[in-house]
Amino acid sequence: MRVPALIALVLGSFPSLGLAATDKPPLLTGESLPRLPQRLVEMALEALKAPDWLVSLASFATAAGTVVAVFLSAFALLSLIERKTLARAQNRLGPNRAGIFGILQPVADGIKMLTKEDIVPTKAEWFLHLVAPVMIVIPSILALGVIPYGREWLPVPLELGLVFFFATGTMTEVAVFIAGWASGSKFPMLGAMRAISQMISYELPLIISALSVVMLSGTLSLADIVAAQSGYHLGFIPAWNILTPWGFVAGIIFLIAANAESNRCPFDLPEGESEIVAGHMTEYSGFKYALFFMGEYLGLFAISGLGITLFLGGWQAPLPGLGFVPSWFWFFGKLAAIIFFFLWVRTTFPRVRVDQLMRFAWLCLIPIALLTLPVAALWHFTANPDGSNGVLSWLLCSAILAVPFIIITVIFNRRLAPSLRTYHYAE
Amino acid sequence: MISNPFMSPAAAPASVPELDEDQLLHVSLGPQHPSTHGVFRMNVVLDGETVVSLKPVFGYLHRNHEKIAEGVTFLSSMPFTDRLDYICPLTNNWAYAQAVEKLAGIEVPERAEYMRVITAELTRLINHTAFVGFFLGDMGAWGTALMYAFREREKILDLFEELTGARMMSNFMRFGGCRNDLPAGWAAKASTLVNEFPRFLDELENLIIGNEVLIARTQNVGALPKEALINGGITGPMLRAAGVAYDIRKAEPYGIYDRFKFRIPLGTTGDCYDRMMIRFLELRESLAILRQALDQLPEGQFINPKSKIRNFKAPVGEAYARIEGPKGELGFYLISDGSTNPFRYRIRPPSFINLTLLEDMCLGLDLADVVIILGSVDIVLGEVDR
Amino acid sequence: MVPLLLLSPLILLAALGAVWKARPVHAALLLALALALVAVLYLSVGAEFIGLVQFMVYVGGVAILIVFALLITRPGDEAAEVARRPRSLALGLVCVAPVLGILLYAVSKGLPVAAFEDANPKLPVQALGTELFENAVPAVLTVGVLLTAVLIGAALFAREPGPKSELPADR
Amino acid sequence: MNPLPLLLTLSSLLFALGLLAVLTRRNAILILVGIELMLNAANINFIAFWRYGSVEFDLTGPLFVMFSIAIAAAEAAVGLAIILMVFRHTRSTDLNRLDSLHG
Amino acid sequence: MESPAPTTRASSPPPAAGWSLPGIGLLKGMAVTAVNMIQSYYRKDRMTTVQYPEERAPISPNFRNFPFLVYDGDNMAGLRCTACSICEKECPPQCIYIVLDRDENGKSLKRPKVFDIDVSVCMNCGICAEVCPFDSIYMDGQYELATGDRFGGLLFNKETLARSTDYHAQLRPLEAAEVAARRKAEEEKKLAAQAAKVAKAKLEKEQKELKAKEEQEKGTGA
Repeated sequence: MRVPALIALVLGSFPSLGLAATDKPPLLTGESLPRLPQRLVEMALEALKAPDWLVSLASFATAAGTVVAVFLSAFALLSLIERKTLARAQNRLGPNRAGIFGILQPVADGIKMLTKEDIVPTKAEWFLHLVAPVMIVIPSILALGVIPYGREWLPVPLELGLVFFFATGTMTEVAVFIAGWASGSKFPMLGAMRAISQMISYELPLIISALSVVMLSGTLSLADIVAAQSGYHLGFIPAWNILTPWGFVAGIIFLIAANAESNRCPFDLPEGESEIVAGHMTEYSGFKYALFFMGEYLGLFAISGLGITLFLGGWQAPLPGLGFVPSWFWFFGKLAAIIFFFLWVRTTFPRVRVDQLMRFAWLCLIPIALLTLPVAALWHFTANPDGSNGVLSWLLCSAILAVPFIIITVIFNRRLAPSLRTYHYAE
Repeated sequence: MISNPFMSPAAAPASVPELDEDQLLHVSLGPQHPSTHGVFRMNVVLDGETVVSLKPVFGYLHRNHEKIAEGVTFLSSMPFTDRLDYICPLTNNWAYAQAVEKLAGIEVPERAEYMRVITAELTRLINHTAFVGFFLGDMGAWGTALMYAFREREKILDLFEELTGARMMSNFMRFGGCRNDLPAGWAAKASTLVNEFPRFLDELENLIIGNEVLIARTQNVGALPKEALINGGITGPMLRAAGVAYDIRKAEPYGIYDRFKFRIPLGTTGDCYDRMMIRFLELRESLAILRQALDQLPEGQFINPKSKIRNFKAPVGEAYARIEGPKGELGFYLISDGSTNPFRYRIRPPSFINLTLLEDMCLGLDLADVVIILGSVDIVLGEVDR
Repeated sequence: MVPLLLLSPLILLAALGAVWKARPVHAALLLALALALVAVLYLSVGAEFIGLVQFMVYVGGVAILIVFALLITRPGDEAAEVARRPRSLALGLVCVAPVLGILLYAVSKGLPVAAFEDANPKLPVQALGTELFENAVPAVLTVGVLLTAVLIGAALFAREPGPKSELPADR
Repeated sequence: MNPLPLLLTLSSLLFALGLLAVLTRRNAILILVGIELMLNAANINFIAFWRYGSVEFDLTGPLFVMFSIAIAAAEAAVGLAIILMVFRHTRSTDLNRLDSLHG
Repeated sequence: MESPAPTTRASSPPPAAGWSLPGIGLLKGMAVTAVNMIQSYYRKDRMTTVQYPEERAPISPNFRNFPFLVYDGDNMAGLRCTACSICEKECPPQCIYIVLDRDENGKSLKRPKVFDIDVSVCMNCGICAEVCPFDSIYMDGQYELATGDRFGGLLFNKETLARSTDYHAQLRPLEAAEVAARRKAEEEKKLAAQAAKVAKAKLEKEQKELKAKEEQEKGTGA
């Protein structure tokens, strides 16, 4: 058996990993622009009378390559924008020396990272130490593959997209643990322990809040979930999940949990630099360190993209009559907004402590996330025959969801009673 | 083994489980660590993330300051005092100048006293705002508060540059006064700054005080009973946060502090939150002092004309002078044998002494709390190690 | 068939490593690898949902839990483990060999029923869900109760006695 | 060729390896590793018979695997919790040293 | 060290409101950072950063960096320094090294043969300028002293330290004017004294001569 045929056979035996989309959109519209490279490769290979398996393999590789290229450039851009935004919020200028507005700063950073010495500590297990950064990047890229970026742009149309997303996400935990343990040092170990417990704890609210969407959409396919949020109520309110009572609460929980999953401030304990230096990345240098950063940012893109898909209507336009704008534009607009929000939070919030982090997840997020499930069911069963919901349904669902918030407010004020401090003066 | 003599019985663990030596994690925080405020090191023993023992190790920044001072003239030590607590050099200058004045019996002219008060209180503004910034930085707030604090500090440092010729290493005080007079228009600029400062304070307080994360992180963390603090010789905002009204400006008014009307803010629990709040409230009081001092600023000489610059010799004797530095009681102890150099020169550095109870504050808390508590002590390693 | 032929030795190698490696963390990581490969095997035979769930639960949950437990507890004496390995291995093989023999014999004897190349080429997730929540509701509920009990029980078991819980909760 | 025998062989070997781990390891946690391997061997069987078995349009195999995975997770959680508690008492996870009923 | 009874309650600022919603403090903080972020684009007082090589922060006339030596007139010959070594003695980090210039007889020429300042040691305190009784050493405002040679490049000698009085006048007009006036007054005083001395000597001489003459006359007369 020849090798290419073997590859084809192996690939072919993963039936519904279906590889790339097989439809043939028109070549040069704004909508299908991101698929242009894929289509060009397909057409070239077909013109060359290449075998089918090669065409589909190349088409798949190009589609994946497009996504990776787009998000790697987005990563480079974000690393600059993040520094600029943080700097502005802190009344600084930020990087502005490399190129105009510092636009070449990511290039400079990349060169610096690549030319640095690659240090492997004596006590480290060199193989696992090498594997960990790679393992961090892979799941993020895999997860990016299943998100629908536009009407025509869905790199891998997976029926089980959501489950696939969460399954790849679990790999990050293992990678972080390996990074921390294989470094053979104490700060990485502490960081890895923190990271694992945090990721496990916040994965639960993340998944549970996504479940309510799955329940009402009746599908695990991300493309179908976006499709289920099409249309506009009253002609102008988009039918996004975030604009329902349960979707609002679940969306906020998802946002918080996503923030914690991607280890960003105020949940950046695993790499809390004022406490444990850099957590699991302490003993890494050079390109391996860059890979950690890349994985982190790609993971941020992926999880924000999932949040957009689940709650913010994916690539749907926010107002009717905006159909002339390519749909992926809306996706990336929403992505930018969410990431800006994360940056904003990062400038403002101090870091929480481990026990507070855990208590927040288990006593606050998970119960509320669980509550959104029955409320979503109630929403579904109180809906009018045409699918819209009446005022009564709105009020009922909102009232139920308000209960935990009221409880939290009460507990918050009781618990924080010592914070109502008065200070005295001595003359 | 957790043994904290200051822990109240109620808070003490009912039964401490045996801790296996090989279950404990020995971590060396520092000397090169992001949040040790320089080159400070803590040998921490952790059980999980709970602190079982903490041994501070310092001396990485030791510069032999006290011994050097015995080898150089009285005046030559003045610029070295700038480098003790390099966030607030002017109060260090003042404390040293006061000690020499006490030793040699030099009178200070009225205007010089006012200038000293103004510069010292401006220094307090710098120190306390920078403290808040560093504190938030320790908590992982990405230096936002620090940058705001430094933005305002910049304005005060500009004033200092105009007055003393240097932004930080001011070397401004002289025995019997100050080195030079206020430049023309300086007092007006200072008044403007003092009037605009509350606006910045409001902003900073909005950013920080009500922040739930900060409240959760700082309240009831690192508190010690009053008695422990007093026994440990703790001074400054740390002591006042626990509710002890001890401020040398009131307890033993030096300079002309008895002329100003100001109050001492007092906390109740003495935890990290109180320590931060006390500094916020002290900022307001400092502004009040500054306003009064700038209003009353008299004309006159800025230095006692009888004081000698060259070949200064102090009479035989000894003197201890102390001031309320931004970080606590800053004292200088001098013995003179009548020559141009001090025979013995000794500093009571508030940072160093406030640090002595670090382990007692940290035991039984998390590693993350250690960083905050260290931040709340407000140390400068230049002063700790000297 | 080809993926199966490729995957089976890999799974066995990883499992062998998990059994053989003296260092506990290595064993646990190899277990994670073996379980992940089993998940890939499920994917390759068309049971994607099961494969992904396997990945989530075993790699993300069980393996991580095991690793975590290894870190919390004291690592055993590796040298002693290696030293007494020949004896324990011999004893173990004596016990395992008959079991393996019986199993392989059964496999080699062929199957009592007819087998199809493509009995169920693809797992229909929708149908699985329907099946779970219509016909298997009692079982699902039982498992739900079990999991809840486990959650609470594990939390109670693992609760740290000692200074931490004695301190005021909002210290 | 029907791949069923291949999968069954794989599962038998996996089961044997798990059993070997259970019998030879002394660390309680590593015994759990062996148990997980054995459970997975059984799961492979379920899937194999579902995929290449004799009944078409059937979901019994995957259903069982679903439950098996859920219960395995529960078993691991409880098992580890118990091991942790034992460890707190005896400072050891070595099963040979847990020879006393006295806590 | 008794804590007295609290006399006043804190009026400003309230640490936390009486009854608050969870997260309200966080939102307040976010509002502050947002305001700062936006205002940093158009409000000058929000941004204190100076883009250094292109623009420079203004230096106040009082600013001091490293010392320089002043000479009168056009060249080094007019160096005011008399190599009295007072600055060398008072310098806290002891970074000044002076050798007195002597003629072949070992007689002091009252000028430095060597005057070195190691600016990598100097800590800009300005005590040398303060103690100098001859107005010859002042603090410079020049701060761009980076050099590739860290040994020789940062050891300043007499030639590199010397600056004209014009330079001083430009750098610190007030101080320079004051010094110039004082020196001028001293100079005039000195000149006057000299003139007076000369006049006195002349007078004395004349008187002497007169006396001698008288005596001579007396003698001749006698």
